[in-house]
Parts: sequence; structure tokens; C-alpha cells
Amino acid sequence: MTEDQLIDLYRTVRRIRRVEEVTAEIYPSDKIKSPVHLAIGQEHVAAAVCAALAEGDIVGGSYRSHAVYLAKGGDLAAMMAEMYGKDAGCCRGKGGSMHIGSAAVGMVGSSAVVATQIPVLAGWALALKRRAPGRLAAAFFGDGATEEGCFYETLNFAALHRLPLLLVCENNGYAIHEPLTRRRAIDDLGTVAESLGVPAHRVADGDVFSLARVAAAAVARIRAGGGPEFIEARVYRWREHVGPNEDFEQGYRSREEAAPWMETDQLVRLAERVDPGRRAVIDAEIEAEIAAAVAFAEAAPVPPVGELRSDVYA
Amino acid sequence: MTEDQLIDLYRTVRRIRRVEEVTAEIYPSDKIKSPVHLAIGQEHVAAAVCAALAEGDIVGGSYRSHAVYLAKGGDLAAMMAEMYGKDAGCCRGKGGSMHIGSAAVGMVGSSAVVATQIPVLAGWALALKRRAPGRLAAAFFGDGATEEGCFYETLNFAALHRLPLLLVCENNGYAIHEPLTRRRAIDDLGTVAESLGVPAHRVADGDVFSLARVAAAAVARIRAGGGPEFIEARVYRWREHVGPNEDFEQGYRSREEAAPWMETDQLVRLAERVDPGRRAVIDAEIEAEIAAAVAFAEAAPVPPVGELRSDVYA
Amino acid sequence: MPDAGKSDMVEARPLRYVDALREAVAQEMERDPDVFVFGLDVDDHKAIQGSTRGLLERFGPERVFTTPLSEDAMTGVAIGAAMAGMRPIHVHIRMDFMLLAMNQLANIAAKARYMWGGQWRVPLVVRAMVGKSWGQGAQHSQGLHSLFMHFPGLKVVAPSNAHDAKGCLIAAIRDDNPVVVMEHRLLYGTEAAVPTAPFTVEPGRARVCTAGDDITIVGVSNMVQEAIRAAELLGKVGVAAEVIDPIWLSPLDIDTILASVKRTGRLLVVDNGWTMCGAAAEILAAIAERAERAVQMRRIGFAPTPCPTSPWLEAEFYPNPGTIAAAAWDLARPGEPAWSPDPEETRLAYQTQFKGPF
Amino acid sequence: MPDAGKSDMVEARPLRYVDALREAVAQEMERDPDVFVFGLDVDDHKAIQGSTRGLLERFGPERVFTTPLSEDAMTGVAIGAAMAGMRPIHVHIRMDFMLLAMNQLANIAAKARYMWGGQWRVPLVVRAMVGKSWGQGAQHSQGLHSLFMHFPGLKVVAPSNAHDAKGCLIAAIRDDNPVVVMEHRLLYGTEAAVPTAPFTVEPGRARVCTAGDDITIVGVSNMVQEAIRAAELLGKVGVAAEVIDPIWLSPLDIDTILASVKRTGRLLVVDNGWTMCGAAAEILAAIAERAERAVQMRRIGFAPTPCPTSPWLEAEFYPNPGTIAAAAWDLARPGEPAWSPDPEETRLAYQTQFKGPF
Ligand SMILES: Cc1ncc(C[n+]2csc(CCOP(=O)(O)OP(=O)(O)O)c2C)c(N)n1
Ligand SMILES: Cc1ncc(C[n+]2csc(CCOP(=O)(O)OP(=O)(O)O)c2C)c(N)n1
Ligand SMILES: [Mg+2]
Ligand SMILES: [Mg+2]
Repeated sequence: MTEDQLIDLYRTVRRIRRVEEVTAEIYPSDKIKSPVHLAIGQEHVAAAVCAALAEGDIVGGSYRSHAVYLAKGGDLAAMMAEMYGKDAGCCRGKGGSMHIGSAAVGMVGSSAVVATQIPVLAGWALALKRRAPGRLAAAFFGDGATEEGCFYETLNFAALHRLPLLLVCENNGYAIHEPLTRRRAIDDLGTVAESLGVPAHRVADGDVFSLARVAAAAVARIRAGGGPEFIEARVYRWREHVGPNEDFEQGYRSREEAAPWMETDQLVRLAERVDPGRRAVIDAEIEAEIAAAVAFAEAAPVPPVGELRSDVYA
Repeated sequence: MTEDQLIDLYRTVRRIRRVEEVTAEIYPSDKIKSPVHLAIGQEHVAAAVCAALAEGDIVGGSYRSHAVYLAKGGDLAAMMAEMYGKDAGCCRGKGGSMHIGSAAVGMVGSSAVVATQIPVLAGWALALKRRAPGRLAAAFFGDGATEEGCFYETLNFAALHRLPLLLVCENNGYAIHEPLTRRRAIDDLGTVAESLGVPAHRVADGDVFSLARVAAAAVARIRAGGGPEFIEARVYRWREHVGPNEDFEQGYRSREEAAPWMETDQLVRLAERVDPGRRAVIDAEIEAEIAAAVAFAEAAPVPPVGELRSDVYA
Repeated sequence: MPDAGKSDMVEARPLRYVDALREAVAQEMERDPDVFVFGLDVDDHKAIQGSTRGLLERFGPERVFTTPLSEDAMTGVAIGAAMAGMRPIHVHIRMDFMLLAMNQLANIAAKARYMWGGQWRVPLVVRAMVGKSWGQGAQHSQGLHSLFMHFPGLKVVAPSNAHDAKGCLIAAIRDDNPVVVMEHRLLYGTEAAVPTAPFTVEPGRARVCTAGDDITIVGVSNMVQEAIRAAELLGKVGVAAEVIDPIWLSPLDIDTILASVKRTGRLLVVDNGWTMCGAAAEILAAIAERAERAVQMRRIGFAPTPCPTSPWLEAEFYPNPGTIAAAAWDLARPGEPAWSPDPEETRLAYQTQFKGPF
Repeated sequence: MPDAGKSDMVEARPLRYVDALREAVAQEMERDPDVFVFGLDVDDHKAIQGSTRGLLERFGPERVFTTPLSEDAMTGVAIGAAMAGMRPIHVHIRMDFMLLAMNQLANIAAKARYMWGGQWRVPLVVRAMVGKSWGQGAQHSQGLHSLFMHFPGLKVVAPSNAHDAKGCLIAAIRDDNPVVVMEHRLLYGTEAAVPTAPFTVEPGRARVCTAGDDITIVGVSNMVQEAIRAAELLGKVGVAAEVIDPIWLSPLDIDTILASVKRTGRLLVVDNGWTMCGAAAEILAAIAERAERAVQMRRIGFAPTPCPTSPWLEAEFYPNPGTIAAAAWDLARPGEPAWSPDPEETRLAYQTQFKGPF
């Protein structure tokens, strides 16, 4: 990784982390009337993968997609305005946090029905293969999504057609409050992918540098026509499933379980490698951008009457 | 295999073969106004598996289920009457060939929507585990069914709950006219099952003796609480996908491809091991039973007016 | 507010809708060891907003368990277990996710008895919650009852209050057919007098909630509550509205509605769903077929758009006591100037008190 | 028998419905390289009863290909490709199998444009055939159009003749929205005059097939043909029926139906589907809301049962020219003795000539 790449990666992860922390701070004010699923603690996956992507590549994910949106270059002010339900939002106030997306940066809108964007991204991959060889589509999803039928169906189809599709599973070990062990007999998700003809890679400690390496290599192979690949990144969600808070007191998981993940906070690991002076500048830029975005969202006008009925059909 | 078992197996396979051949003969008369999906050439799978089952075990399959119905002990006259659309049919003329079933012998009705009985049989397995330990449910399906999302979803659930479920895939290499290679990147269906935690066995030549052995062993383990198992039996369909005829002239497959399977006709292999005198008696019994069943179906009364509206609700 | 119905001789106490659901299941699980509850998250500490709370502790993990994220196969599993004689209650935290289970419900559950010649029963209950407000948006808000009403072989019920929540759910559990129970998230906190002992609110009988001769208003699910408020407001301006809660949507008690419309000559159906090919279309059509006199009819429901998240847009998406009252006025007072009630008076506690997000 | 509509100045020749479908797709694939066709069995030698015949040879396997048996994911793939600017035509050999794809269609395709703030288009066509007769039974016979009509964001069309099969399919392919095209298996062999050049039958305009002042009969899909025969038989006993083909079910041209009903005062809707919350319910409701005079209305469709396989039972399951004519007579001649036509005269060639099984 070059120094520039490192700095970019730091900036991306830091930006996402801070955006979500600020979102959590605003949340109790009820100004954001949108269910937020924060990626704090696992935002480096989107950052590392998107670092390997280029303009013209397409991404898409679940309700937990702030990180993907920002890592792909999504406009922060438009995302904030979206969470505030304003007309200037990236989905004009019709999607909220769970459905963010941006055609401008190649992020398909997010879907809050688990796993449903996986085949949709495969459809993009099919179109890219035909119309823009060398480009690819990347689908981000959780461990729970791998239990839905369309996950398997899509992998089989993608392997059969050697689609330029990168499948990124952010395995945080939980679907809402249910641990993987209560949902699966076998916890190695990669073997399923391989049995369907999709090469799989597991980054068991969620290390951001390994992830960046694995993603870059997979992306290069996919661009070269090698067909789909699957990355399982083991990570940990630091906040509650939905909402701004921690939830270790609720009993379904312990702070001890989280501790090793927090100790190896990938943001800190990145920060340690960036020159402190440089970092201070970046951090300040990020704070300024966030403050401006929040101000923009607060001041933005609400959707006009009649907007309800626009865009049902093209 | 004891001699009695061998004779029973011969009788079962011979009975199914002859029933389907006679069905094919009757078919051009248009008396059977029901789409028939014949199992000729692959009927020994149901026979070998059902030989390992007992009363109280439950089976279910697809539209191609004459063999399963008969192997599980289904009444032939009721099946014939069903194909004739008569009130004495096993489904009272409401299901036809594609939906046959018999509560009396523990065969859930068949479903003509591919793969849909797989989770239904898992539900039976769940109930049997709770209410009748030692019993099991067996789902019969084709290779095409393994591409449907619910196949994977069911295997994962069955493995997780160690359900007494036997999954029997009759892999005849085609879904209608589409070969496996146009539907799957990887042709080993067992690895998928294993990746989900379901032990898998492949009988690559479809040998009836191997199948009987593999099935008996799997059934014993399942009864003992070992959880679900998957059997892939490679077989070949001798007739067209639906209807009474051969279809080698249609171009999608060749008679040469079929030849090795026909040469190792499992019915012949069984017949060779049965004393000819004994065989003649069995064969005659079968012909008599079939003739009687056809006569019964022909003579049976059509459903009474008003029957249309019965049994929509319990 | 619900009339006492079958249960007026028995001990009752105020209970929340969510607790009524839980009590129904607990009592039935106690009575019948074949009843079990499964579905995503039924056994976690949130317990489907509390509606399954305590069941795991009381009945154990064999009878109360979560599933993988596999709605299609889990529905098949429920069907199989039901055919085998058990009585599964399959829970969806949002009705929207039932779209993943349509095939099993419509192609197997609805047809199993008929297609297989009456050999089997499918005593299956599907509980499905409908979400609203706080940015739930297009995929967490759909009242999809009409999809299930369309298929012979399924039954559908949409209890609008805590009393019916208990009585309908018990009836559904005891029913030998697949029943889809539509529950509204925002009703979970509402209270009604609910009998302590088990009781049933059986299919086939709608309830007249308020009596009136000027117009018949039929509400579906939470819209019964909104229609009752609308009726109060209409009363103040001299329009007497008869509000009817069909309770069971399939089978549908059209006779009670018809009897009312015969008197009022006017019908407004208010649905928590889209109107096109919806429950409201069915009710209008069924009355139009049967009515022997001219009847003024209208239906209102979701706007013909997906549900937006922005609160300002969402406010226009749903019917509310104000729009219901205004529509009823239009029908009942043709030719007179349009009227709608003071917006302050149209606010219902169950709406304003709801704190999102889910 | 279809009026010439947009196409009366152009060269036409008799063509079968199945060939009209194929010609529509071939011409559009020729015109627009983004159009492709996929779905189970589109490229085999049976070619979806011939409706995709020759396309593989002409356009190659990148634009004409089969899929794994994975309706759910393949629908998602179609949506993604459509969002990316291609124009997929996803083919289902039976509409019943679309129940496996409900989630993608209703939760993604229908909402993609709206939920994501108008950023995307989903120019997707789903072709779905409806089966009938010869023991197809409960899972190979369902006309599920009303399910799709229910969702804003989807369009639905049900061409009843070869002319419209071509014109509607071309319109659907060129439409920037997801369109479900319902095709009837038994219509595949029927012929009509079909223009040689590409043309469209656009959403929003129903067709008056026969003129009459006594009763309006609306048919859906193949029921248009059966209603036209019924109208002929009614004509012989002095009842003048106006048969209307809505062609597009969503958006629905209710104005044309309303104008007719205003004259006739009587409406019979005949659907190839169940009536409860069905397209017929929608049409009755929409007319009941709009009609300024009393209208006698009725709807007929599938019996409220799953479809049986036995031919004797199946005969009672479907409407036919005899039952349509009898119902129309009842409406148009109240008080007079019931009448129904000679069964011999009610037989339509497209029904009797159909040789199963699929
Ligand atoms: C099809 C579907 N089923 C259930 C839900 C309810 N639900 C929302 S999030 C979630 C957990 C998903 O877990 P995972 O895929 O691991 O993603 P994570 O939240 O951990 O990022 C569930 C079950 C849903 N949204 N969609
Ligand atoms: C869900 C679904 N999709 C498509 C079809 C159409 N169809 C009928 S049989 C068949 C092939 C199934 O192949 P396989 O599972 O291998 O069974 P086989 O016919 O070879 O026994 C298909 C695609 C269907 N019936 N159901
Ligand atoms: Mg997770
Ligand atoms: Mg096969």
C-alpha cells in the first residue's frame, strides 16, 4: 500500500466513523426520523473494498450502508439531508437511511429486505460484462444474508456466467441479536461459495490491511475476466443493531466479546501509520465537512406538497 | 441384501416400470387428461430408498412421483383413477398425475412447483423428531430442484436442527431439456450439501445395489438421531420430460448418451438375480394388478357435480 | 370500545394489544402441546416487541425458536409440521417479508387440502406485523392482506384492538386451515378490555362499532380506530356514521356491511393498504353486486405510491381521521361545501405516542 | 376481430398469437441491442411453445439464454440489468412460478425508482404464460395479474389477441418501467391481422370490441374471446352486449368502461382469475365510485377453489361463453326466466382444439 493509499484509507474510515458518531449524537433529538443501522467498528470493510474500485464500478448493500455510500464517494450533505427527510436528500426524502444510494457515484440504492441486492448487483455485473468489460459490481451484505435462498441462487448463476461480481460478506456474527450458531450448522461461509464455484477468501481477524490486499487482488482477477469472488470479513458491530446506542447490557452479548475487536480498532491501526500533523489536517477537514452537512440538512427545505406522487413511474 | 429383499426390490421396480409403460400406451387415447412425467429408467431410486423406509416414515416428491407413490405402497387403482380424473382417485380427481399422494401410506401429495416439497418434508421431519423419534421424512427431487433457494435454506435448517430428513436427489442431468452444464458451474451437488452441514453420498452410476446400501445406512443413521443426509443418485430419464414418448430425435440429447444407461438397465440387473420361475409369477401378478387398475379407472364414476367446491377448507 | 361480543359474561381487564397477543399464544401453548412458535427473533430479548416475551422461558426452545433468514423454506417447514398434526405459529416482524414466502403460502398451504383430495389439514398460523412511521419506508410498511385474501384456501384476519387480537389469534390457532394474522405495529400499545380466560373471535362476524344512519364506514386493521375517531368528529357536525370492523377479511362477513349500507345508502371503506385490487375494492364490489338500491361509494387507503420515509411525505400517504371524515362528509352531504375537521382533533394517541424507529 | 387501432393504415397479415409474440421480440432485439431474453427454457427446441423460436440462432447466446431454476434471483438479475440500462425480457413458462419472484418484483422492481428518489429506471419485461386444461391443475393455471396490479410501480398488460400480443409486448419493451405481460397458453394458436412493421398498443386505452346498449361486458385476457362469443349468442336473443377489452390492466382505462356503463346501466366483468380482490373487484369498485346512476353489476371468474385437474371438475371451474351469456341475461333481463345458450354454440375453437398437456 502506498502512503497515499494509506492516507486515503485512513481518511475514508475516519470520515465514516465520525459521520456515524455524529449521527448517533443527533439521533436522540428525533430530528432524524429514520431507522439508523450504524457500521461503527466494521466501516473499514467498505473502505478497503471501495479503495480497490474505480469510477464506473457499481456497489450496493443493505440497510446498513452509510459506510458503502461514503466509501464509494457519496455526497455527505445529501446523505444527511436524506436522513432528515429533506428534498435535497440523495433519495429526495423517500428512502431514508435504510435505502441510501447515489447514481452519481455508482451506488445502487440500498434495500432493507435482507439479501435482495445480491442478485440485483449480479444483474449489474451481467450488464457490465456485456457493455463495459473490465468493470465490476460489488455487493455488500451481512452474515444473515447468506441464509436467504437468493444468495445461493445468485452465486451459482454468477459462477456459471463468470460475472464480474465481488461478493463482500461483513460477518459480524449476528443477525439482529441472533448469533450465527443459532442460524447455521457450519460457520465457514466460504465453503458454500466454493461449492457453487465461487472462489472464497476469509479475513478472520477483519484486519484492514489484509482486507485491502485481498480485495485488490480479487478485483484485479475479476476485472481480468476471472469471474465472481467471495470475501468473508469477520468483524464486530459495536453499537446496537438499529439505533445509536451500545447494547452490551441487554444480555445477548457481552462487552468481553467485543473487547478484542475494540482493542484492535482498525481506525486506530490506520491512524497510527499516518503522520500526526497530516492526520490533524484530515480530521479537521472531516469535522468541517460534517458540520456543514448537518447544517445543510437542518436548513434544507422539506419536500414540497405533491412530491409524494412523483417518480412512481419513469 | 437378503433374497426376500431382492425379490421385493425386483417386484417394486418391475411394477413401477410396467405401470408407466402401460400409462404411456394408454396416453395417446386421451383418456388420461393429465400431464405425465414418467420415471422410466430411474424408478429404482425410489424403490431402493423406500425399501429402507418403514410404515410411519413420510415421503414426498415432485410431479415425477409415480415411482415414489408406488414404492411407498400407494394403491395402484387409486393412482390410475386419479390420472383418469375420477372421484375414486387418490386425490379425488383434483390432483392428477403431478400431485399424487396418499395419506394412508405416508406420502405427502406431490408438488409441481419444483423444489417446494423439500422444506415441507423438513417440516414433517421436525414434527417427527418431536412426536415420533426414530421416524424420518424423505424428500425426492431432481437435479434442477437443487438450484432453487429453498433447497439450500432447507439443508441449512435441517443440519442446524439435526432433523431426521433424507434428501434424495435423482440427478438425471436435465431440467426439461437443459443439461446441468447450462445451469451450474460445479456439477458435484454433494459438496453444496456438505458445506451446509449435511453429509452427502453420490452413487455415480445409479447402481441399484449401491443405492440400496447407501440408503439403508443413511436411514439407520438418521433414525439414530444423526441428522439429515443427502444422496445424489446419477440416473437417466429414458422418455421425454413430460409425455409418453422417447425424444432422442429432438436434438437436445442423443441416443448414444442414453445407451450406457439403457444397457445397464437396473431392472434387468435385478431380474437377472431372481429365479425365472419366481419372476414369471411376480410379473403375472403385476400385469393382473395393472389390468384391474385400468379397468377400475375406466369404470369409476366421474366426480359428482358440487365436488368442485368441497375441501377448499377443512 | 369493542363490544363485548362472545365474552360479555366473563372476567376481563384492560390489556395492551401486544400483551393480548402474547396471552393468546401462551394460553394455547398451555392447552395444546402441538402449538409452537417460530420465526426470526421470536426468542430474543426484544421478543417481537414483547409479543413473544416469556414464552421461551415457559415452554422451552423446542417450542419457541428462531430460524435462519430463510422465509421461503421456513414457511414450507411450517406447512409440513402443520400437515403432520402440529400447530405452528410462524412470526414475521414485517408483513413485507411475506413476499418471500408467497410461493409456499399460495402454491402449497392454500392448495394442500384441495389439490390432494382432502387428505390433509394445514393448521398453520402466520403472524405478520405491519409497520408505520418513523421512516420505516417502502419495504417495512406494507399491508398485504389483499394478496392473501385473493387465494381460496387461506384465511385472513386483521384484529383492530386488543380484545380481538386475543380472540382472533386463539381462533386462528384452533382453525384447521392456514390463517394469516395481520397485526399493526402501532396498535401494539393500545388497550382494551380483554377477557382473562381463553376465548375466540370466530370468522364470519363483523362488528358494528358505532351506530349511525347517514353513512357506513368500514375500516380495516388500525383504520377502524381512525374511522371511529372520524365518526366522533362527524357526529359533531351532524353526520351519523356507522363504523364497521370486518375483523376477518377472509372469509368476509359482507352481510353485516350490506345490512348497514341498505340503511345508509353510502359506503366508505378505509384500508391500511393500497386500494387497487385491495380489500376495499373487494368490499365495494361485493356491495355493488348485492345492493338493490343506488349506493354512493368510495374507498381510501395508501396513496398509489410506495411509502416514503420523509415524515412530511408520509403524512400524505396514509388516510387519517381528518381525511376519512372529509371523505365521509363529501359522500353524506353532496352539494354542500367541503368540510374537514380541525387537524388537532384528528390526532390519535396511538399515532402520536409511537416512538420509532421500529 | 380487434379493431385496427393505431395500425389501420399499415400492412398486416394473419398471424398467430405465439408468432406475434416472437415477432415483437425479434423486431425489438433487432432495433435495440440492449434488449435480451432470458428465463428457463427460452433457448431449447420447444422455445416456450415457439414464442422464442429462432431468437437464439439470430441473436446468439449472449442475448438469448436459459437460467438455473432460480426465479427469485433471476428476477433480481433482471432488475439489476434493467437498472444498468439494458432491457431484459424475463420469461416464465407459467405465471404460477412468479410467486417465487414476488419479493423482487414488489419490494425492488416496483419501488426502485421511487424509493431511491427517481435516480433509476427499471425497463424490465416479465412475460408469464397462464395455463389451462388437460390436467394442468392448481399450480399451473393461475392468472395472478391482480397481485401485480396491486403494487404501484408495476404495469400489467393482458393481450387477448395476436394483434395486441405484438403491440403490447413492443410497448412493454419500450416502457421504462417494469411491465408484467400475462399471456394465455390457449390463445397462442389464435390468429388475428397483425401489422408487419413494429407498432405499439400503449397503456391507457381500452378497446370496445362489440357495441351494444343493453349491457357492458368487460373481459380479461382470454375471457375477452369468450365474452365476444357470449355477446354473439346474446344478440340472437335480443340482448345487445358491449364487450370491452381493457388490454392494459395497470394503468387501467376506466373511462372507456365508465362511458359504456353510463349507457347500458349494467356491468359484467369476466376474469381469468379469482374474483376476491381481483381485477374484476377493481373494475366494479372503480365504476361504483364513479357511476352517477344505479348500475347492476356482477363479476365472474375462477370458482373460489384451487383449480382441479379432472376435466369434469375443471369445466365448472372456469367461466365460459355459456355462463357469461347466462349471467349477462340475468342482469339485462331481471325478472324474466333464466336463459342460457345451447352448449354446442358455446364451444370456442381455441378451447376445443387445444391438445395438452402443456
Ligand atoms: C428478508 C428479511 N427478513 C428479515 C428481516 C429483518 N431483519 C432486518 S436486519 C436482520 C439481520 C440481518 O443480519 P445480517 O445480514 O448479518 O446483517 P447485519 O445487520 O449484521 O449487518 C433481519 C433479520 C429483513 N429486513 N428482511
Ligand atoms: C419453480 C418452478 N420453476 C419452473 C418449473 C418448470 N419446470 C417443470 S419441470 C422442470 C425441470 C425440473 O428438473 P429436475 O428438478 O431436474 O427434475 P426432473 O424433471 O429431471 O425429474 C422445470 C424447470 C416449475 N415446475 N417450477
Ligand atoms: Mg450480521
Ligand atoms: Mg433432472
